[in-house]
Amino acid sequence: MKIDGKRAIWSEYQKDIEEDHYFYVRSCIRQNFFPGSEVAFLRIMRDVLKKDVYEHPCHTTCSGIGYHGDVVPVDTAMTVVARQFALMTEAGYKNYVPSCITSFGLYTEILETWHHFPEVEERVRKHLRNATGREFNIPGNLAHASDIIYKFRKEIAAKAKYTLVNKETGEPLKVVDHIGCHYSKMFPSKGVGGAEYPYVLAGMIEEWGGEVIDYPERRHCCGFGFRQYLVQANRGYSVACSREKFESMKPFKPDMILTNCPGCPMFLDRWQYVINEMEGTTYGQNGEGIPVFTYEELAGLVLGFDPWDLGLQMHQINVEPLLDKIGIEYSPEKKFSLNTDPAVSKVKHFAKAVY
Amino acid sequence: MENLFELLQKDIRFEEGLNACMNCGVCTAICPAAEFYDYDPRKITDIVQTRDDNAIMELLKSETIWYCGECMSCKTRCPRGNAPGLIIMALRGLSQDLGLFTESEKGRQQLAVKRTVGDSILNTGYCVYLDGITTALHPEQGPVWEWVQENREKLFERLGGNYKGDGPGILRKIPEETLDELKKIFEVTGGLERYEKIEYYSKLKAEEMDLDLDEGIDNEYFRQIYTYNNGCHTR
Amino acid sequence: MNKNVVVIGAGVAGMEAAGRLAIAGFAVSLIEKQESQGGHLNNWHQLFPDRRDGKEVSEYLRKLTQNDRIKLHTGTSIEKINHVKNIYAVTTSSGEVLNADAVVVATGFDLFKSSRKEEYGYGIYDNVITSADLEGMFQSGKIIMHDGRAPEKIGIVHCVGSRDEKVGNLYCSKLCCVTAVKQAIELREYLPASKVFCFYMDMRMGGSMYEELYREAQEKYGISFIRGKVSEASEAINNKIKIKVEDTLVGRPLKMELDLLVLMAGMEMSEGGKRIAAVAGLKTGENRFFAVADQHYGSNNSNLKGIFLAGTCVAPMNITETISHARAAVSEVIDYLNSTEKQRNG
Amino acid sequence: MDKFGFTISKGRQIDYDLNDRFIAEYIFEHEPSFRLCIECGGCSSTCSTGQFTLFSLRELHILIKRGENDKARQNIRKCMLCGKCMLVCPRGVNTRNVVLLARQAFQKENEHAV
Repeated sequence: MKIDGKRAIWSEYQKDIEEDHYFYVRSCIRQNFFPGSEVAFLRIMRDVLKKDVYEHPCHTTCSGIGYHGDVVPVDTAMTVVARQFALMTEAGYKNYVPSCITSFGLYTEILETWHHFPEVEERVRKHLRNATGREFNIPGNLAHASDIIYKFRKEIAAKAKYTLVNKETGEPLKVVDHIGCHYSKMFPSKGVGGAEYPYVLAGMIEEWGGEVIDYPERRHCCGFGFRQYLVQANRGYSVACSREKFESMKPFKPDMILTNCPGCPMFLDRWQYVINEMEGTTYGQNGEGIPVFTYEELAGLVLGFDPWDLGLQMHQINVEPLLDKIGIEYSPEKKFSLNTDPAVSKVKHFAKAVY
Repeated sequence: MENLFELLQKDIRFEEGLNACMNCGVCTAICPAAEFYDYDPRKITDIVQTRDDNAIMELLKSETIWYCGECMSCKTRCPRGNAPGLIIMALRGLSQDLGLFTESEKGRQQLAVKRTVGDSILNTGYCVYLDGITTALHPEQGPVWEWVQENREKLFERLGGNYKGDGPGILRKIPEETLDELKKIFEVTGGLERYEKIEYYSKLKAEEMDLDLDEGIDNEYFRQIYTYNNGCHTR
Repeated sequence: MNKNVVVIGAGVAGMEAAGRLAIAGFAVSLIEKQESQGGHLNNWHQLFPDRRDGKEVSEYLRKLTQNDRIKLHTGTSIEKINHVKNIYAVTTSSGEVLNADAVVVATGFDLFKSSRKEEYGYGIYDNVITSADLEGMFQSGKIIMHDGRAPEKIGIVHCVGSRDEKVGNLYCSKLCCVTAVKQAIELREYLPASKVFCFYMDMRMGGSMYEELYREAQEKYGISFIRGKVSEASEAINNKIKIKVEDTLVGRPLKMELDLLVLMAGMEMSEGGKRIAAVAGLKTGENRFFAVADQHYGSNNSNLKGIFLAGTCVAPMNITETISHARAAVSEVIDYLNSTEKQRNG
Repeated sequence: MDKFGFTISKGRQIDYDLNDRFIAEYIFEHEPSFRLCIECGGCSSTCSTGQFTLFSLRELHILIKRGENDKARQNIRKCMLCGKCMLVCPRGVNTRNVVLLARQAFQKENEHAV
């Protein structure tokens, strides 16, 4: 592997990401499965980086899962998205930041469609007017939340308490990155690093001291496939896709998997449990599976946030062996504690605060 | 009456997705679904570009159009700039609008998607919402999810969520006025009509199959489509 | 006739044109930006379809251009081309101004930069090489993988940079299919224990004796042909290359691990040609090669009177076609100079 | 598994490296013209069996070459050995003999197994 070849490609796919004043929209899946990640995003942006991030109480799902589950027609999805843009416009923001990759893909697809077919945009404007009386501006900048963390990866590194290094051996941790399909496969130029060698997560790993592992099925889908997971009868496909990835990454002995999509970390985490139950196979070096992280969880960890404030207790795969490997301090007995700890006050105000 | 190809052409995704296919197979080679299903996006693209209405009719009734996972890996690679994934979305839309989706085992599952994700959008403002993600429907979520579900109020409080609360934040309650706006959007853009068609044709099919189908997910037809797999989807 | 002609580019087309113009009695300035003449031919070991040594053709061209009427300017590029009446003033990088009654542009082609097909990992994965790299290996007599060992299982990918909207090249480069077949045969000769697979979309064996070579590749050398465009290559932990392709004639995806993957790079308008187009005001066509006045009977004529086109600067061509095209350009130059002479006299 | 309501799907890719191509090798050895196929489909378009069933002689040839022996075995008896395919083959492949040899090879395999 020649890293210079990758660097040449990475340098060709840099995207404009704004410095400040973001309109943040949440992800359906992440709110349910990774609430700590969205809290961590706001803590990092507001407390650590002192940025202005606004969340509108009346924003909704973008309808993306319904759209890709094919029950929501394209005009409906476009108009739901147009309403989100209207909220942004009304709040006086221009920089749109979705937490979800499927949303990011849908927003990108819609903006591209409107660009090529202005009559579709006009039709959607009419729909929105008829349904809600709202008007909207197209975002000046569209960046996924992982793009934002990527942009500030050096600032985060400068304030980091930990690095992605095995504290016993001093070796960098081997990190596998998994990019959500809808991040850049549809529109390679919209993703940091493009579609074939996305750099958005690799950049964080490099900056925070880890070693990026490239394995043959790196680009393969986790297997969500919307209806392929949503309906139980189809889940054999979904788990088989993840299994293919685990088998392919196995010889590289990864310490962890880093993701930027809502579904992928959940599937890559849960399918390890299911494969173990069904076939008895355990992936990973410690006999306890390969821990899977979101980029905010990882950023939070290197910044020294408490692992249980980040919601790592909601993972099926135990994260403790990895925390020990890095040397991250944590309290084992607090993992499943539900008590309102002083720590909670740190995170609690992010539930409601609109800055 | 318009032919099926013309109906497909009305879908903007079909227009974006189909230029001209030279059957190179680059899409099928990379397609996760082609690996696990008897599915070949190349062939589907080739069939629709023939404009053969009989062949398109077969597709609309087939299992094959329901195998795609919409990851869009095909679009990255196609040397002719096609997007078989978008073509599939147009075919699925038309299959539902014409009531042909109930002809196939995989197509019938659309009612399950509608009654879970589809209804969740209008009822909660989220595609999926904690209370609906039960371990009964999702046993693969594992023991950790049982713990999450059992302790969800305290856990989300502890993690800084706003479960069912007012104002912004994680899993907040979406205001009634907002849900009304969503419903209105679905009404004027054909979203509700799509939902109604899925319900209508599924009811017909349920009668034909002699399965009980009433509201919600606790009925024979829902259970059947949600769990049944004839095991013949891989060649 | 005491006329001067400037020929730009001393590859196959430029050398042939210069040689023929000199024989016809013109004074020729042959300009080449590289340090030596010969163009891509210098890098080619054996030629298709008859497998003759490329040096033999080079030798023919070298002899042809050894003519007192030809002045060769190597290491020289063109800065400006000004047109005054019937004279072209060609300014070279050495500051010289050459007055020409006619100009022949023979700037040739560049090989497609295979790293642009990112999914094949050229420049990233150690054992992915191009057809040109392989030709270099044939010249050195050492066909080896990154670790110095001989490969046993080799894949050849057709249409890299051709017939591909993703890289902006809609056209067929025409010669990669036969190059693939030729190189596959050579690989089997150098490495008799090896297995060679060609991944193709269509076998475009349109030249004289090409189809026969294809047949020989199957019959005598046991080379496997699989119809499908390779979708991606990746590197396994043992440095082998894994590929994904659809075996389209069965309709199923196929995966395979290879020791070496060879990319058949297509042909593109050369960077030098683009520069000449800009400084001379020559038009280029949809495929970025020089636009010809008429596809059927004016393929040597540009949009400018007195500037003629020869060889692969107008479209992909093999050596036979390039030489014929260059001779046709010479014939056009002669007609043109005769007619301008008549006008002046008349 | 009952616990989850589904099993893990099996892949249907042709895994070239795992496949055994002994049938193909046997045919190459005894009928070298087998190498000459250009997969034009002339044989399957004229094939009597192919007119009435899903049998494709062209596909059968490829399956054998890829080592997809199980798939080939399922179809090898469908050919009626009429030989019309030989008349149309532009490369002069002895297609009929290819089928006969494939059957022989499968037969030998069975004997070995016994």
